[in-house]
Amino acid sequence: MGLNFHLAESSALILEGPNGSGKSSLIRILSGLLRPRLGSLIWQGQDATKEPEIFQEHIHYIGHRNAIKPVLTVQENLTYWSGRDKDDTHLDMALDQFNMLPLKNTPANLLSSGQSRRLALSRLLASKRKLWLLDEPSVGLDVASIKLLEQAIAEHRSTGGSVIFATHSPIEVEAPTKLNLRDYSPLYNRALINLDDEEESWV
Amino acid sequence: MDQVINFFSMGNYGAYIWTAYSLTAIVMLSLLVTTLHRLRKNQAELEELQHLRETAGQSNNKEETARP
Amino acid sequence: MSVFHRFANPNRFLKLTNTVLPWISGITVLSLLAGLYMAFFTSPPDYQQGETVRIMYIHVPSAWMAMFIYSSIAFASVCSLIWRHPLADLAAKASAPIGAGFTFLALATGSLWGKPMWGAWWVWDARLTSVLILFFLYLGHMALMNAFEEQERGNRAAAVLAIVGFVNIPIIKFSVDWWNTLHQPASVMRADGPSIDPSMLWPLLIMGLAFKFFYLVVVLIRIKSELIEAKLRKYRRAVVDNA
Amino acid sequence: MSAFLNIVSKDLRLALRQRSDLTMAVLFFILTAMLFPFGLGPEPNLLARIAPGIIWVTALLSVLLSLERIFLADYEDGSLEQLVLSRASLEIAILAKVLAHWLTTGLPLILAAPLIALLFNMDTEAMTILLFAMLLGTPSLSLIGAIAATLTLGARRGGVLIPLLVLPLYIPTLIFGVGAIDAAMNSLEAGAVIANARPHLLLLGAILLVSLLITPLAGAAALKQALE
Repeated sequence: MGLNFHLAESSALILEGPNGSGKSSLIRILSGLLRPRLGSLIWQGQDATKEPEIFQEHIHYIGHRNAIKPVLTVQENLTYWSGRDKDDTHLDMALDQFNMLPLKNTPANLLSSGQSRRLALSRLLASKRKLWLLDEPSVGLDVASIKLLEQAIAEHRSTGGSVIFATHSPIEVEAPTKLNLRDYSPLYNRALINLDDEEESWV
Repeated sequence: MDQVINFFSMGNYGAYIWTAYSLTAIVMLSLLVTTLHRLRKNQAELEELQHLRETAGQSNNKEETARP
Repeated sequence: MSVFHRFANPNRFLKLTNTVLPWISGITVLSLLAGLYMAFFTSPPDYQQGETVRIMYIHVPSAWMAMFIYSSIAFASVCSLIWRHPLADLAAKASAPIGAGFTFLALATGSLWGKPMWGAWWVWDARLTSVLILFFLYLGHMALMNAFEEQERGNRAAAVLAIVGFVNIPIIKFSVDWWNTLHQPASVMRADGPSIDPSMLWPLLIMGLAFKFFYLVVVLIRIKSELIEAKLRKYRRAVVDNA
Repeated sequence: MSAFLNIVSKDLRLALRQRSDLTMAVLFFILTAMLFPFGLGPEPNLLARIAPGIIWVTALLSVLLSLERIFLADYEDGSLEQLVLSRASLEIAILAKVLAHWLTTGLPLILAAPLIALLFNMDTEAMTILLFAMLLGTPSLSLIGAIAATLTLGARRGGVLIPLLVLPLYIPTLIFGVGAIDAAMNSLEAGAVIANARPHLLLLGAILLVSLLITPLAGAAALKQALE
């Protein structure tokens, strides 16, 4: 009901909205982790609502948690999720983009929260997927690191990739589409509550 | 009288048989009673809430009154 | 899927429940009275087991119900996981305590029957052990269902557990055939027809019917209660959201 | 296949780096088993008689202790989300994690079992059967336990729930595991040892096959719903 959008190649979609308006849920639905109660996901003309596997190999999702193992080194953490060989030069390039190369052999439990976030983000570059789904990517990042992220997004789009992200702090990208979820959430839009009431729902 | 005593002694197995039957009665009755009790409680609560909602709708002041 | 949902919408379900409840309650009471009368007055004592055979009229139906309700939960769980129909979750949730109750009764009455017959309250044979496992499966199912902040997650997890635990049902059913045990083999539900005298078979069947209708009555009331609770939760949430 | 090995090697590496995880189960196993001679008295015949039961029960409890760690850390740090989204099929991933768990828990228990068998005066023939039975039985313990571990992710008091869910399902493994050794110990002729233990071992194998079939399916369903 209401919310409907599509994303072309090389574009960027920014999800905005107050706390609890459903940004994280929408990103999780788009990644296929969460099954939508209503509505559908179309990936390149194919209905993928029931089989998110169709597109999951083309996306990279980064949620609130970084999926970093504290006892492994930075490089080992990155290697594992990239599916590449540990000597692959792509890995070093990915680390370099986020200024993590000097920390390559540091155990991840010594990283600060900003460094951990950068390590999680460098996975984006190591695994080369078409669509990035980022949930609050800039949490814990300093101004310089946000710049690095913006650069990475720009480069990704220049090679035909797309990105969808939810954020509260400004991240500068060229010609973004913006979507404010405040208007679509029953929490903030009184009209939707009444609609929901009239429908006969089980739970 | 003897017949009654005979019946309850169940060939000297009365203790086992009557315990089994009363245990069954207790379990089944308590299932039924707790179920009915919960239904009554929920029904009462629902009526109360619905009543509150109606009055709240009339005074156009949902936030203040609808809080249980 | 949406057609299915609309067909079984909660109001229609409640209406249907309210019309059938008086009838099935009546059947329960009547069959229970008839069954008890026959169990105590018209059925003869067993030539081997004497009067203790009267425990059979509650023990065997309880055991039937223990397995029947578990199978129903497993079936509802499959529906819940595949079609995500909320009624299936509610039915599973409402059934579990009743099933646990009957499993307990099967064990307890069996124990009370076993003491005079075998001379022991409990023997560790295959049938008894597998029913004991069933009892713990019920408890685990109930605990898992209530272990999550979100009811829906509890429902899903419990559904998976119920399906996994279903492997136990055929083990219970056939344990008396597969292993030599003290427990006597099935005498009613067998391929070549019941091996038990009609004067005992009838009260047994009628008690079985009474127990089944009792389950139906209680489960319908519980589902009704759950539906109201869901509605209450929704209202409360609306209040929080509005604030 | 590469995804499978990748997961196994990562979990093994994690376990080796956190050595306490690795040694805890074995230490618990040995220490608990050693309590029984103190509780029951040091009479050699009695100990030999009850050794199979004690070894199996303590092994089962040791496995139980380690079940939570199969998925909980991955669930909490977000690795599980990445695993679901990664190219590998979830069923394969679960089998890989179970294999890693068995290699770090079940296998050390099997290696430690002869030590306890010696302390309890078991003869060599019974000991051989014990090892065979454990080789067939402990993988089932890891597999069945993994289902409970996935089901309780994110639950309140998940650690308490796991034993409640898992112990009833462990009972058949325990029965046939002990049965195999008992049958071996009770056989009068030397040649009959294997023949007597065979049906029990076959049933242990059947349990292993069934759990190999069920765990990936149930685990994948449970993991998906845990992340919703």
